[in-house]
Amino acid sequence: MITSESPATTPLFKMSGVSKRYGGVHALENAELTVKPGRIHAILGENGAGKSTLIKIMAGVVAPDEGQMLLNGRPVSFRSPAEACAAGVTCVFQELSLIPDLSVADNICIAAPPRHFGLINRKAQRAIAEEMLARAGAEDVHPRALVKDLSLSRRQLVEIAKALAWKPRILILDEGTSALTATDVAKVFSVLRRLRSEGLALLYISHRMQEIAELADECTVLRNGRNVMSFAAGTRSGSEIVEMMIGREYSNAFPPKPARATADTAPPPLECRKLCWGDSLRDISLAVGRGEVVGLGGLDGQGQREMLLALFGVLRGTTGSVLVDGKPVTLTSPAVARSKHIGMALIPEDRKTEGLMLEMTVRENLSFAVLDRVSKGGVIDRKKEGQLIDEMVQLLAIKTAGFDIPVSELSGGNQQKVVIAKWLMRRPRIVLLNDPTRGIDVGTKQEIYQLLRRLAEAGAAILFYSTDYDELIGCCDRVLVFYKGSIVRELRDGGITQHALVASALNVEGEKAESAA
Amino acid sequence: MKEWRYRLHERRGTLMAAAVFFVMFAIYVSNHPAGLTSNVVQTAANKGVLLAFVAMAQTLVVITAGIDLSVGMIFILTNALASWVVLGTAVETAFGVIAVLTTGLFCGALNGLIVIYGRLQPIVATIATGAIFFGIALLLRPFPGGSVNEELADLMTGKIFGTVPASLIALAAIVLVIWVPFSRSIIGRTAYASGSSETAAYMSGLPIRRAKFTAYTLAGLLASIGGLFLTFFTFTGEAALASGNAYTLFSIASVVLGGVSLFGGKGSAIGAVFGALAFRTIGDLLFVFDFDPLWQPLFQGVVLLVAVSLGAFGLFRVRNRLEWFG
Amino acid sequence: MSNVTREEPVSSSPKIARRLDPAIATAFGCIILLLIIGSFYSTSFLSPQYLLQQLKVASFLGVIATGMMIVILLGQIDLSVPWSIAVGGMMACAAAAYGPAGEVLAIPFGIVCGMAIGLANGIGVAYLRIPSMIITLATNAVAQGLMVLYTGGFSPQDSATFAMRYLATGFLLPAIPNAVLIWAVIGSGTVFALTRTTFGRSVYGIGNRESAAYLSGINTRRIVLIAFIASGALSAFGGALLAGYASKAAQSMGDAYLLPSIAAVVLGGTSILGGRGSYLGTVAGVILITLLQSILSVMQMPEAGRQIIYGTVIIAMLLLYGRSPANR
Amino acid sequence: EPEIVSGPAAEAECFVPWTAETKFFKFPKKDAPYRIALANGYIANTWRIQMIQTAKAYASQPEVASKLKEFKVVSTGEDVPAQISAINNFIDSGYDAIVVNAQNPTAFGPVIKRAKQAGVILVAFDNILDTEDAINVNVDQKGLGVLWANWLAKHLPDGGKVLEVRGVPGTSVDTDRHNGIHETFAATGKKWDVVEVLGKWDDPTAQKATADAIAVHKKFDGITAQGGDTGVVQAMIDAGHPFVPFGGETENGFRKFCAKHAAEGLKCSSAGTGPAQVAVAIKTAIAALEGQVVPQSIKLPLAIVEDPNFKEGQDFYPDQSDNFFVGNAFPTCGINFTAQEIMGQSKENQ
Ligand SMILES: Nc1ncnc2c1ncn2[C@@H]1O[C@H](COP(=O)(O)OP(=O)(O)OP(=O)(O)O)[C@@H](O)[C@H]1O
Ligand SMILES: Nc1ncnc2c1ncn2[C@@H]1O[C@H](COP(=O)(O)OP(=O)(O)OP(=O)(O)O)[C@@H](O)[C@H]1O
Ligand SMILES: [Mg+2]
Ligand SMILES: [Mg+2]
Repeated sequence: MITSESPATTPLFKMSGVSKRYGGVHALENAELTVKPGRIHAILGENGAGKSTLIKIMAGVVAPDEGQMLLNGRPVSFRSPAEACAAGVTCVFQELSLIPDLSVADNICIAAPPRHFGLINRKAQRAIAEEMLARAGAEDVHPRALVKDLSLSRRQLVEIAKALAWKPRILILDEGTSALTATDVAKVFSVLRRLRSEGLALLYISHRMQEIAELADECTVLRNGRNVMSFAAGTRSGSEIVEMMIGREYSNAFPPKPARATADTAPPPLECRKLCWGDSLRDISLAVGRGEVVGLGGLDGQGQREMLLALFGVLRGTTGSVLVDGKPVTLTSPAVARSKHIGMALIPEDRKTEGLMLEMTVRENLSFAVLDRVSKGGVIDRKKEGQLIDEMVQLLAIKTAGFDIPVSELSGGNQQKVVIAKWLMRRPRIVLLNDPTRGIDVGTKQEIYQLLRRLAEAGAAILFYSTDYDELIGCCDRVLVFYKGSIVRELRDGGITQHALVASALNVEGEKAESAA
Repeated sequence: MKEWRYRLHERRGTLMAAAVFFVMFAIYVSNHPAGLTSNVVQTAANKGVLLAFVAMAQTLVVITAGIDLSVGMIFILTNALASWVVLGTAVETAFGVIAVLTTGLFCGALNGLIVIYGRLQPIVATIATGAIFFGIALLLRPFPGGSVNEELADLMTGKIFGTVPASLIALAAIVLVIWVPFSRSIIGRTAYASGSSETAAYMSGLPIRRAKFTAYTLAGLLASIGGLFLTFFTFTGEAALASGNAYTLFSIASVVLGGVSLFGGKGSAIGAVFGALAFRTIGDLLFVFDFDPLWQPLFQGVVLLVAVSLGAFGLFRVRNRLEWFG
Repeated sequence: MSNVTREEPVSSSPKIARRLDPAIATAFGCIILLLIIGSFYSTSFLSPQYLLQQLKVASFLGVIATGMMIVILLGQIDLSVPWSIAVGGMMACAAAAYGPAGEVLAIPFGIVCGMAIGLANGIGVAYLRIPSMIITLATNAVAQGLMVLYTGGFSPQDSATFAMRYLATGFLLPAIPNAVLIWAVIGSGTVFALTRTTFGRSVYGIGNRESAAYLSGINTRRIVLIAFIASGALSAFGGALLAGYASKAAQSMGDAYLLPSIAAVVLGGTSILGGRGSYLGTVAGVILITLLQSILSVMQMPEAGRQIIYGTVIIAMLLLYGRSPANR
Repeated sequence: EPEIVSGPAAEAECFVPWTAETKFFKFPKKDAPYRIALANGYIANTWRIQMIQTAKAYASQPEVASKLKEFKVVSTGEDVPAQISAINNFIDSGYDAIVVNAQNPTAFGPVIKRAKQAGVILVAFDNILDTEDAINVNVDQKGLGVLWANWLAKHLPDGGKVLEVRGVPGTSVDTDRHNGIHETFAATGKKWDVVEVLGKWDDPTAQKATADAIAVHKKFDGITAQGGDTGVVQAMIDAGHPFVPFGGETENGFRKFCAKHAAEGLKCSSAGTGPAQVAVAIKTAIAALEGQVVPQSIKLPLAIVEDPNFKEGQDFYPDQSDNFFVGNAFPTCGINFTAQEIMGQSKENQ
């Protein structure tokens, strides 16, 4: 069926009717994808649209439930990443697959190191590593350095170099630039362009529309696991593409923001001045008022997480001051941060490692953060615990078959609700949220937005980090945009738009100013 | 950073262990009534090498983020076996040696099978196999006794050219023949990788099970080489429960002193060898300093406590407390 | 998409029949099997006298394994148990040398000494983050050194006090040895602590996910510290009871309890990685190990055979129910 | 090195040859003062600590101290190679004599060779060496078994059911005592039903094993135990087992029980040798260095106390620890420490 096409546009790889389900979630449904050599193919979609799932299937990490894949016209199915790589399909994953305790050179050649007499030839390996690092534009990374000692952006480049060592025909980058600075991004782009000219097929996933406009030859948009459309780059406007990705009006999803009382003379519940922590936080000053929802924006990894962790007492060696209700406080641990006179709560980013004890019961998880309140002299008052839990479960409409089943048996969204509920039980006055809606379905998201608003109305001060711009737009009274550990811009009310967020996140003006200086 | 700095960094644990050992040994020798004679070195070497083999064995398993609490018992079992079979003519002796090493390999492989395919936690699985190995050792040697080809034994525990202890040469040879190829092979690298991050290793398509199995099996082999040397050193076999347990525990201490992380993925058997030699020198220090005999066990305990606490200093560099939890 | 249908949220905990943990069921099954096998050798194995005797002997291991279990639930291990036992027994007896006050304070003093060892372990693990396997090994060596020094230097008194003897061998209730009562009391205390107190919840939480527990505002370091102190205290109390049982304390009295206490906990279904396990399982594990040792001893099985059977039984049982889930 | 001579030994009443065939050594005379070392293995039990205290006390007695330039003690723990290395180190450092409590009797072949070459005198005691090239200071372990069995045979003229609580399996001491018991029983021609359990010379272990055995076998007519005897009696009391004749070791606690319950049927033979054998070993080493004739293998007298002769304050000490071994004097060698003297003495030294 592909014979009639000219060689230049002959698909190298074709995927059709591919579906993948995780429990009740359709991560992919009937997905189609055609990849041609010498082209950069962008895949677009919201968080959770199924992009990563799609390329994991291509790369042999995940087995599809149905559908078929053709490589050079021949049906293939990969049982492991190694098989896919050997066939020429190599992926740079969103979660890095580097081994922290091994050197860069070891990592680059991990799967098929050069050998003589059966042993790894380190000289040859070194040569390969240097070559690949150069191709990936990371000449400054020493091949003997240990991966765990590298910064995140260097690791990304090493990951690309590692992929190149496979001599792939199809190279996939899943948000391969999300942690990179603009200069590094430019470097990677030139590398990618060169690879394109060498005839590789490139699949590129990114949330940065700008990059896609600059780089892509073709685009495919996914939404809720389905193909929306494939088209040649430049044939659709940016806003059309966003429309396709989102496919709905966002205003509906969010509760209305109340008009803010203007003159609140009381000291703000949370304020910090000149907060610094290494390179990740530089002179951060901000204040969150009663009933206010303040968003943290910007690209991922610009210091937003560190900001929340610093406030919650997790980081050592922070400088600057934090004031709660106008009084300076010293935050040395989460135990202090949650204490009565401070009343902070942090909804963590990764519920599996930071939020829940997966093997413990729903009850135990829910009451974990309020153990001090439901107990007397260290003995848990089961009745009081039960009441509180009942209330909270009602409030958040958590769907569970009972309180005494392991929380791991709940669906992801309900697990996330448990994490939130466990903190709401403390009735916190300051709520820090670290990207709480990741991997959660739309309905649950809406409930969470409403809850946020209700909390704010009840007087809480809320600091809300999200990687999803729509959420920031829909939920926040103000958004502070982070860039390289500093707040570069404050957006308020009507000023919080997709464009403003993206522009300030990339620090377009700032970069320009920097390069001009 | 300069190239040499990376080399230094890569080997920091090993170099630290070596430095600790050399300092301790220098203190020991300079206070020894006989001074630095080849006899003194030979005595220290013969004693140190035994633990060094067991510590190397432990290292292989620890690198994969496992632990082998049966190494001491494999050591004892192969000692008991060697005292029966490493005897007679050169050919018979050679077969005896092969039988001993094969037994060690087999014990290690059994651990590997149980841990990898039985999916049991290494701590408990190897406690249990350790009991079995010890039981077999007792069957072989209900009473201490037996003998060994004394020519071979003298050769292996003697001196070459009248100066260099043969046991050290043997240790170096084993490092060259087993450890170096292992650490430079794909299997060895996989062992490191799976100890460092099993998910990343899987994502990179590495043969994880094969690597772990090899690590456990080679650990058995190395422990049996230790058992063989114990036989050369003592001329007998003995199923001593206490020494079996002691060598297991000492091997863990040596591995930690040698800069190998108990969480896996980091360290080298050469470091563990120096760790073992340093650990043994702690005992030797008793000899040169005039401790009241009743204070000796306390002294050894305190030195061990201090040595293992040294590693904690890295902790104060951690700036994100979440990193405590690995 | 806004009209998401929702089930009625569950209001109160439904009475889900508590699933009997297969590990515990298997362990109790093995106990019965052992007794049946034993009864072919001699029907005395089924006599109440023998069973009570076993229960009494198991109590000592039970008390010690209780401390080990708390530490294992955290995902740690305590290798200083042998000399914590010896320290407990010896120091309790030593205190008795100091007049009537010493007699009274003997057991508490022994326990306090055990707690000191636990404190050192706890500081090492919780605050210095030294792997528990290695710090407890070192404190064990230090404790041994101290006891050798003490025995040689202080003409020690090592006879158990009346109270120790009474607790270990006396009868408060007819037919039920006090040791068993003590184990029952400590056991129910532990069950209560593990299931009904904030401490217990925190222990399981830390064993499951230390980072999540920390971020929930639990003072994880303090909990770990307390757990190690508890382990030291229980080992030392076990030592005091053993001294009472034998009427005297001796240096080597703890050697035989390290591996059995770990084995008992793990055979009872507690995960060596922490976070999972119930005390009932540990009870089963303790009885199983004690019974196995006793039956092999009475059958005059040679030591070699005992070790082999012992190891094989542990592996066989763990293969039955102790396997970690297959990954991928 | 040593000249093989014919007896008798210098202090014939102390240096008693093991058998009529025992060789006698005469080492070349060296001039005092001497450097003597004690290479101990395991240290963490009362017996060993008592032994080391005795050695120190003996070496500091004026007439002994005057002959010594240095007396050094090293305990290497349970690891045989460590002990071998310690002895090698003593040899290399030029000590004149080394006294050893060997961790394994068969493992010291290479050391013995080396000592011989260097002209160093090796004297082993307690756990002796399997060799004719070093001096062994021996306790007649088998004789002890014979003694106990004879005691039981005397009290049970028709044979009967006997509980034998053994020691640490695999050690020669355990095997010798066991063989002594069984050969003696066999020689009586009566019917003996011996139930063996392992007590490991340890009170709690022995107590547990005894309790189990009583629970299963209900009643024994006699008991013999190699160690942990206090625990064995305790187990009998706990189980309400009637008191029966008992052949056992010399622990103070055991003797206390024997004295207290003799009237109820606990007829004891308590025999053994205490930790003071180290003093005999040192004495032998000095004698050998002085060029006196000493047997290659010395037989220590057993300290025996049998029923009705248990005397308070001499054979047992009611106020003292249960743990120490009372049979600790060798009057024929002029060594007269009581155990509690040893332990008490260094308290004042501290
Ligand atoms: N291992 C898994 N188990 C359960 N659900 C999963 C799993 N992996 C993905 N999902 C679900 O499948 C859906 C698609 O996920 P996928 O990772 O492909 O999204 P994505 O488009 O890559 O999003 P992002 O832009 O955030 O990376 C999501 O709803 C996600 O929650
Ligand atoms: N772990 C490593 N990562 C990257 N390059 C390495 C590594 N080990 C060695 N090399 C490089 O490989 C080349 C030769 O390897 P070789 O095994 O001889 O190492 P080397 O430089 O002699 O260091 P070593 O001291 O480890 O042997 C050298 O250029 C060296 O820098
Ligand atoms: Mg993704
Ligand atoms: Mg080199």
